[in-house]
Amino acid sequence: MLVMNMVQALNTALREEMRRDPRVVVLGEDVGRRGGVFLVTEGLIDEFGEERVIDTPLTEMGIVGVAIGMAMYGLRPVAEIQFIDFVYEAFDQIVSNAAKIRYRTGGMYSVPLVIRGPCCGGVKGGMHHSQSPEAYFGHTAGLITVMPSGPYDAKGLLKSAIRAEDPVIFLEPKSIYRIIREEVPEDDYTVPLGEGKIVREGSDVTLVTWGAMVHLSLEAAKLAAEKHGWSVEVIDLRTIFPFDKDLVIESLEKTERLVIVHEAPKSFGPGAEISAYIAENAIELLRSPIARVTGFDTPFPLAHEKYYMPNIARIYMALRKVMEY
Amino acid sequence: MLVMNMVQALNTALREEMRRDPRVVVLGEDVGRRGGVFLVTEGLIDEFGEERVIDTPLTEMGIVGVAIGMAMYGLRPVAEIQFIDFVYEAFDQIVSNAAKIRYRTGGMYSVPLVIRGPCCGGVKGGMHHSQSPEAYFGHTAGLITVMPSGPYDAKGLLKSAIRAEDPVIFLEPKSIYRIIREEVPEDDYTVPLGEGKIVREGSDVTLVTWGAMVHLSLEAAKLAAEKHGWSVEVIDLRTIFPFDKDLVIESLEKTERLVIVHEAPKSFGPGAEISAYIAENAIELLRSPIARVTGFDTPFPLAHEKYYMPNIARIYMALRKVMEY
Amino acid sequence: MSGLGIDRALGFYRVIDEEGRVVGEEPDIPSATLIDMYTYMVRARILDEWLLKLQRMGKVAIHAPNRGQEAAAVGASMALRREDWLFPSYRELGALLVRGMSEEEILDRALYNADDPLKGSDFAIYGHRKYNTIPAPVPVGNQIPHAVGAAMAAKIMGHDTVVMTFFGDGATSRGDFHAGLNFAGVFKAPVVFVIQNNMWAISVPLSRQTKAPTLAIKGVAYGVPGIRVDGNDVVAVYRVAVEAVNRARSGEGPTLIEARTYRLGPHTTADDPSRYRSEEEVKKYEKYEPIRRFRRYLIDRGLLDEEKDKELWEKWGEHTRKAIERSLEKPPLPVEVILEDVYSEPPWNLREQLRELRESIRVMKELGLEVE
Amino acid sequence: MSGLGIDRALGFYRVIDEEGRVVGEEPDIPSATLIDMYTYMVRARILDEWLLKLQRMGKVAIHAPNRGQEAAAVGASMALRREDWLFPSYRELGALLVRGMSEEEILDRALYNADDPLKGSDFAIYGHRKYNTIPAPVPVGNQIPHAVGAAMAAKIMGHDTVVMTFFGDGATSRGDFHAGLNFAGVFKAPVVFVIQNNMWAISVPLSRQTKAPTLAIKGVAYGVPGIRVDGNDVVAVYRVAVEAVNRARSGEGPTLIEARTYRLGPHTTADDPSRYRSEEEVKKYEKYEPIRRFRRYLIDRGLLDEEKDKELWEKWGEHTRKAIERSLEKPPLPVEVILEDVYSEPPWNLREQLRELRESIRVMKELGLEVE
Ligand SMILES: Cc1ncc(C[n+]2csc(CCOP(=O)(O)OP(=O)(O)O)c2C)c(N)n1
Ligand SMILES: Cc1ncc(C[n+]2csc(CCOP(=O)(O)OP(=O)(O)O)c2C)c(N)n1
Ligand SMILES: [Mg+2]
Ligand SMILES: [Mg+2]
Repeated sequence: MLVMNMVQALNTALREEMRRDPRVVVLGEDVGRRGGVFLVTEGLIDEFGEERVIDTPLTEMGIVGVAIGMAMYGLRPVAEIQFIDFVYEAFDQIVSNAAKIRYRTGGMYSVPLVIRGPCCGGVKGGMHHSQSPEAYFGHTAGLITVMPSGPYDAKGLLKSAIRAEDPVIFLEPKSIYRIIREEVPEDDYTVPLGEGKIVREGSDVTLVTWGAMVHLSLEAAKLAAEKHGWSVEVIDLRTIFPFDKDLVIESLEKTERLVIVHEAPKSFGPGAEISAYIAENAIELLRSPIARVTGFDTPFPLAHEKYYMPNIARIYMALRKVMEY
Repeated sequence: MLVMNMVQALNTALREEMRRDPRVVVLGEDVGRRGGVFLVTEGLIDEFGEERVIDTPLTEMGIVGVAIGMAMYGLRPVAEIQFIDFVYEAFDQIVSNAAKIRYRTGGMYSVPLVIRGPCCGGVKGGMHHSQSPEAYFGHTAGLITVMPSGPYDAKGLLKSAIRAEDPVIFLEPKSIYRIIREEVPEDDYTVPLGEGKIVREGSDVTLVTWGAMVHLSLEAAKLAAEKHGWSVEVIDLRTIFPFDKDLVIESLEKTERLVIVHEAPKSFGPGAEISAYIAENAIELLRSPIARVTGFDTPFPLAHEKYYMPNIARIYMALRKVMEY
Repeated sequence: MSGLGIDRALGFYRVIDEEGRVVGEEPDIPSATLIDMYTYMVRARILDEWLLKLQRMGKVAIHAPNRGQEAAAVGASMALRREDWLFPSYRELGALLVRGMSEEEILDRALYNADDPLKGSDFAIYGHRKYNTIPAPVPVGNQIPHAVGAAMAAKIMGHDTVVMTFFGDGATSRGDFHAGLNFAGVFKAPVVFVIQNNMWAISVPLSRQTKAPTLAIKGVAYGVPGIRVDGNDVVAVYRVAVEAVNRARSGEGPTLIEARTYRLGPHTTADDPSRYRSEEEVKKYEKYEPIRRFRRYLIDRGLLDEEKDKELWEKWGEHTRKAIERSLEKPPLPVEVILEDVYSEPPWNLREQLRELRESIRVMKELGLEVE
Repeated sequence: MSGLGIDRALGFYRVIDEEGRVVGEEPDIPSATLIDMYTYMVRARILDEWLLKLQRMGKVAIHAPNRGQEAAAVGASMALRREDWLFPSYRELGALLVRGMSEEEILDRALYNADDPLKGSDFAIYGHRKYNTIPAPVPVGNQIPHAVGAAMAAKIMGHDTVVMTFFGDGATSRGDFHAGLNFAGVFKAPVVFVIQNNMWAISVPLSRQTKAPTLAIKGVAYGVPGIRVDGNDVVAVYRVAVEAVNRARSGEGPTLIEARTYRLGPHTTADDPSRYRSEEEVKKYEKYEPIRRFRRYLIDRGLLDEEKDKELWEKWGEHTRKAIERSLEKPPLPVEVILEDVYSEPPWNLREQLRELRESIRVMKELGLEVE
């Protein structure tokens, strides 16, 4: 098995899927010779040529709109948004079309499209290179929204996304593109969409999170264990919608306490749904409030991003709140 | 006092504000001679001329993008989106600019802009003439999102929106444009942003809702009272974000039960935030799950919309769930 | 300069004038094709009028009248092969018929009865996979990049499919138009863009939509040849479309056709055009109405006479009435369709919501509430 | 045809060639203005090089080098009056200086220290209300409709303000460009669009951006006159911009200027251009570099000599170094700024979150966690 970082794992997934299935094409700004600004598509143009690795004009609306037409016709496009913060020009095409074409056509047409791009903060990217927009997509019926937290999942989830019959928004936390290295099997494997994963077992409190926050949450869990002996179960949701509600509920049956950690702003954020789902369907399990640790309700700042994003202190505060309730 | 419907109330608010403040201009598709497809801007072009009542080319991105520049320069534009379902082409301009310009410029520039348009279902409008997108806006820091449920509030809230120093998304439930008539003062009054209103007092369960669902919820409350003697307190939130959390909490202190009703799809929907806020800050008040009655997680259908939208049966089911828990 | 194709983009190509007289050379189109064109236009007109009536009767949610624009829809779409793909807008009944949809199929859709292939998802949109005709998105212009993407895909897959898309003058202002045309130019996509320039976008006249001298000239901004044609002259539209389809099929790339026409009716059944345009203007354009003028041409050429014409109208009138009867008799869609086709497989949230829907129907009955 | 202005949109207007020789008639621009132009370009170059160094030193988050593009930014913005509004992009240091920003103000911003007027909100953007120069949105092209809206507002309010906006060749593909140009054309907005066509959008060459023969010709699609100019010839850019600003101010509407230039450096400090373009290409364009050629012209005209030139570079080099020293010494922004300026007044959620932020700082200390 090779040890890879997430960029390499994603690159491998694309390469393998493009070899396996001639319908898979990649398109976006700078995905060709440049290999993408983070090099996720590096080298693909050499192997698959300009017809399947397509440098596009600078319009996200065009990239997604055209990719939708490609998918309807029979290709399996993977559209790169250079930074996911720029996806909003394509929002109409995503919400009004990618998400709705199957429904609109009574199931006659589908849009097997992956829209992928780097998301989230932690690299001093400022307000337009740091966003976590998963709540917008989670609220859009017809989409599947995914965010891996490491190389192994990244490869397996991207393969599932490419093979899915429905549009998938694939968010890649850029702050961990290169710093987490893992063994990644060279053979073909997939990680199923819709399944979360317990990344640390625990019995006192369930911490639900995803993306780069998984690693921070694990650190906070360790700290809580060391300092107070609290046993924190950390769930990496992986698929943000439809999320693995059973895994969360099973965990809560044991822990009876819930903390949700995400980078996106708090209000109307992705954590709200997880909280509301539990408050609607399993409130009897809870013995304390559901705490959220999130980005603040502001644009993502360049200055002091470590204070803006969830950090260990803030996660610790939330754990303390639910444990000492 | 005159008795008016909501269209007339909105028209009056625009007219009065345009008379009061020469900086107020109206722009959008068909807002001039046509008076808007629902006649909300009827007659304004006759009084204020083509310079202040501006028929635009067919691009929501352009309407909002240009209106932002107008607002930065010193006007108070009111941009009409013909149906709010078409706002998504403007999403980049709204999320990346209207909402962020104050922050981006360290407070040097602001965007006193109102984006208004008909929303929501109930008129057999199908998937692109029926949507309730308030969650997208609620999740966008920098915006204020409003939805009135009747003529009086419509006039007062629109005036507040026009006078606000921040961008306001003003959603008008088109199914009640003409069917609800109320006394509307002829003088200048405003309804403050951020304040909800108890529209029916009760002691057993708090029902939080807004827009056209207020009226349906009142019917359901009546039914519940008649059938079971349950006393349902109905709160019309009016401002969806920042919502009147104090009013909700005060009500829950009395009722200890919460039902949220909205037309928007459920998952990651606006009700999730209200639920999550309570589960985080006032869970001890609750004696039963927080129930949500919402649009289903699908595009808005043309067929059978009465079953898609919350209806009395579904609200009743939720009340029963929390009362019989 | 001619490399930019500016002359044709500023011109106004016509073959048959408003009196039915040939301008320039006689069209070398087989008589049967000419009669087909006429027949499709007649069928479209009959159906259009019925949809208006059905809307007034409350059977159809909304209808966007085609009156006056039949030539553009029929002429352009007749240039396609069956395997080609069409992305229409919402005002091309004629094109749907050309593609092979029957009146009944269109009516099942308009009435969203149990046979509606789109399962009641939206109003005023039509199409079917078996005719490679894609139901339009209602947001104006959304289909333009889809058409380009489909054309690019066909090229990548080595098919010789050509893709055509229709849209209105208003749609040229949308970002989708800009993105679609630009991609088509850059990637030489085998796609034909047909603007139905009917002079109005609801109440917004062309002069408020753009200051460009024509819409066809917009192709210059994308390296896409533009051709302006009399959109009420079915033969002119057909010829230009054949040329564009051939260009596309032979790998020479996209063409932008501006079919200059006029919407004689209201924007939709919900519109009141007297608010924004004069009766005189409409009267003026009535004289360019495409069916009458083409009929005159066919009669002058001896391909049709008053008698045959009357029979044609009667035949398709009867055909359409019968289709309506059948469509009206069909049962409504089952309620549960509203939860179908969101994903290839319903995830847990939709399964939960299906239970909620079923329960709500039971409770409605229990409460004695009106069921639709 | 000349009504469409096609000749100038396809042309390539220049006054001074790459050897510093006058092409056509001698510019009738006051000597002091010419020296100002040169000085701004020199200052921009010095600052640009320092920002690169500061980025490498880890003091500046990212920098988009201006090298090779100074003439377009300086020449165009010098056509504005102080009361006019400028919406720059992220590659116009020269224009910021022309507008009156000092090196120190720009550096405070780049270093986001306590004096940063944008309070650390984003990187690589500059501007200040007191100079009517609006900090750019990072999403490419977003500012284009803002500029048009501001120009429309000025017109509505009866001001004779002209608005100018800069953007790149890549930006012409965005919906914002389409919407902005179209509105400007329809409403005759007093706005001047300046495309810095530097031939690349990161790694995407112009030929992949559009198949239009030039970018200026895109104006035809909007009824906006387009002018193509040698963007490395500061005098040519200035003259064309003066003409456009005058047109705008006198109510004749917008102009689209394509300043054809070349980005000699990487896209940003995060880019590696060797992946997508050859050294030879860059070398070829080095010879069109705008400062050297303008210097040669000024020396030939006797407005400058080697000695004075050296002094100029030294003076502004020293000026800039001092500004850097001062900027680097300033304290960082207080942490709480991250919660400011979201609304005119913070609503309850931000007040709650401010408490959370303060508490988190306390807890960090309590836990002995590293504080930034
Ligand atoms: C994005 C969007 N905005 C607004 C509308 C509402 N609307 C429906 S049709 C129409 C005018 C379209 O004009 P045009 O493109 O010229 O087509 P026509 O109706 O004249 O055939 C408008 C504004 C819409 N459907 N989509
Ligand atoms: C909407 C959007 N998409 C992508 C990017 C990432 N990006 C930053 S600059 C750039 C290229 C811009 O090219 P151009 O407009 O020619 O300006 P230049 O950098 O050459 O000055 C890209 C793709 C962005 N900032 N905004
Ligand atoms: Mg039209
Ligand atoms: Mg460029």
